Amino acid sequence: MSALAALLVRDIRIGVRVGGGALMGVLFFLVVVTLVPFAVGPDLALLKRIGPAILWLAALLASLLALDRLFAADHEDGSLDLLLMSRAPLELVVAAKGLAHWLTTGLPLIVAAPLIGLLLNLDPPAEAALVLTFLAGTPALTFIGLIGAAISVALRRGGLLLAVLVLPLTVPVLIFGVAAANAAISGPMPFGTPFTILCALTLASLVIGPFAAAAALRQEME
Amino acid sequence: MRLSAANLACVRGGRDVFTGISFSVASGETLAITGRNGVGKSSLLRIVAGLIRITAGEIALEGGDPELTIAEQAHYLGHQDALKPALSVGENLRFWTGFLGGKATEITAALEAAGLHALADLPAGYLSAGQRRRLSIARLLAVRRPIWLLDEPMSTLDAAAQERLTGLMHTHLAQGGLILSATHGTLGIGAAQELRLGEAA
Amino acid sequence: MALTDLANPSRFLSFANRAIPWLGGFTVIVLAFGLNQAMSAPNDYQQGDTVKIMYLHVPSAWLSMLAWAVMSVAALGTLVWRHPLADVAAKAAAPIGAAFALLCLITGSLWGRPEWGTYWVWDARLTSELVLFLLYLGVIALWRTVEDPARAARAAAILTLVGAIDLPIIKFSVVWWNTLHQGSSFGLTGSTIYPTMLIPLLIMAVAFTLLFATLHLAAMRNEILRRRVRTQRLMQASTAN
Amino acid sequence: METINHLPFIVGSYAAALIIVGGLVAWIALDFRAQRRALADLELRGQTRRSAGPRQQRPMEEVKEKA
Repeated sequence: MSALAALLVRDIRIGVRVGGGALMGVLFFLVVVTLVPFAVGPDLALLKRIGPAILWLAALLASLLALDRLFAADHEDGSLDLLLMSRAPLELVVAAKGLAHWLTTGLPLIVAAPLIGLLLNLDPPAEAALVLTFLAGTPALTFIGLIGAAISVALRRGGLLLAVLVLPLTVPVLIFGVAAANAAISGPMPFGTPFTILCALTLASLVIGPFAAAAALRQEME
Repeated sequence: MRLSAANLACVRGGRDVFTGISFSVASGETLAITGRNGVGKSSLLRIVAGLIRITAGEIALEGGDPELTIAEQAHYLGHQDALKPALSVGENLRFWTGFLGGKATEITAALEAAGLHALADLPAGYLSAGQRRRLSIARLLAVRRPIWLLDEPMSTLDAAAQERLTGLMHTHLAQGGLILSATHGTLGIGAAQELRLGEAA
Repeated sequence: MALTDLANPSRFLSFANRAIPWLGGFTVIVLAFGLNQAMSAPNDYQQGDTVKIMYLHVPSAWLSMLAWAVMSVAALGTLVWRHPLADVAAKAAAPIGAAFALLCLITGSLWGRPEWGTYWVWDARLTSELVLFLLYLGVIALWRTVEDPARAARAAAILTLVGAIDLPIIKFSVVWWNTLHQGSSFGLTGSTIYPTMLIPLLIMAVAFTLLFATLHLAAMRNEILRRRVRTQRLMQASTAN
Repeated sequence: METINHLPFIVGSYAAALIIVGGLVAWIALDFRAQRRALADLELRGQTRRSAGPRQQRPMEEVKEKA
């Protein structure tokens, strides 16, 4: 267990140090959201209606952004070899890295979301619903992304491939995340139904992600 | 403790790198793996480390911990140093010690033995190639593992540091450890078996 | 002391050490006077007492642009003369500029709320300030990503100069985009400013400029010290063998 | 009646200014202290390093004797 704690602490440290990507995700999120009104026009009623969708799309892109370095950096400097030789199960090692990544890139998104929501004229209940769906849904994005990061670990254009591989897999999370946020804002569906499905998707990805990523890493090493 | 391999073969990318390799190393012994570039010295070490799947043959360890695999009882010192430039020298070593299950009390002694004690607070990114190598070696000292798998351990080290590493290897052997090392030159260890790859086995 | 003497980091440090307390004290006095004037200024007959927010909003907007101008001049110093002090000046100005751009956005939305009934409207002025804020964050991210300060300085200098050229274009585009979508466009300072409000505003602008000078000087001093720490550590690593 | 309505926004603005400017000042002051401490620490270390120069050689000599 202490091995995993050590890994978690190390990855968080690297994320927040100079050169780390922790705040880059939030910045990307902010820029993407800011660009949307320039494309669709500053109509506040329209922005309010599509606000949750914009924020979810931006969060999806932002949380994938830093993922390509997750295993690739460890692969390049030889750390991955030692992680593979670990006495701790590789699935848990992968999960610890995923958790560290979510804490450094997913969590800041959730903190920033209400502020950025103000730009899209979301009112407090809508903001609360959005934060709740982010909290429930962004771990799924990270843990599905783990699979892509593991598959593309040794590839030159890994980042692009990662996005192409992972984005289709995140479709269900996007559907139910936005549906839950919209349900809380305008109905007609109750918030609970899509939100429960979103939570289920996250729980499933918390299990499937590390197993698939660990399998991919083992194959990659052949 | 005895590590032995019988009739190992390695196929990489559809090419036979080597076939029919056998060796046997006991506690206190060193196996020097030599040969031209590309004969599979690194691959052989990675096979023992469990990082490449065995194509044919088998590896066995007698007298080790039956609960653990060979890789889990081994240290692997590859070409890369497994260090993060953003973390300090001390933080890097502390992480690997924590991750590999060593005791935090060993860290200071390991840094001292590697001659890096004065640099403990510096970012690892500031170190020279030789210093990084020594920090990587400090990992082997901070956590006890009976099997050392060293891939060209002397590269990038200067004469003084090479001598120091030789001393550390002697200590490890005296404590009942065993060493497999890929090398171009000599290891400076008197009684080493030599496994020459790339010649008719 | 001649201006060229300041180009030497050690001389600059001793100058900064002496200047910062005086400059800081002067800033506090002018700021206190400006705030006093602002508080006792009459209210605007249209906007009521929310016009008090103007005394923060407008000087913040001014500083956020001044900081970019300082960074642009420093960027020229970096690219043309390759002077390390220019790198230091550019790096030190970025967080301060970002902070005042943020303050401008916050005060703008708090001012807008009673006027528009919502915290944020994609008003041309606020929107270009938001883009400026994002550019600041980009520059800061760049400084944080490149470990070697000399390399980071050149990259940041190029970005800063491109930004300086692009900012008026952004401003123009945003205004055009905004007028294209008539209806959601509100002016913040629609009414003419009377002298009774203009004088406190000018004093506040001077106070904020002094505040910027103090903070910038102090941040530059920090940056010089940080580089000394870095070089000494690098030396330590290379001599430790 | 309008006056009372607007007061929170004015107070909020000035509070935001206080927090942001105060934060800047605090950050710069703390950074200054940290850098000065790091420099003092390095100087201290530099002195001990110089005086302990010969001692650093010792581990290598021990190794030589063993070999």
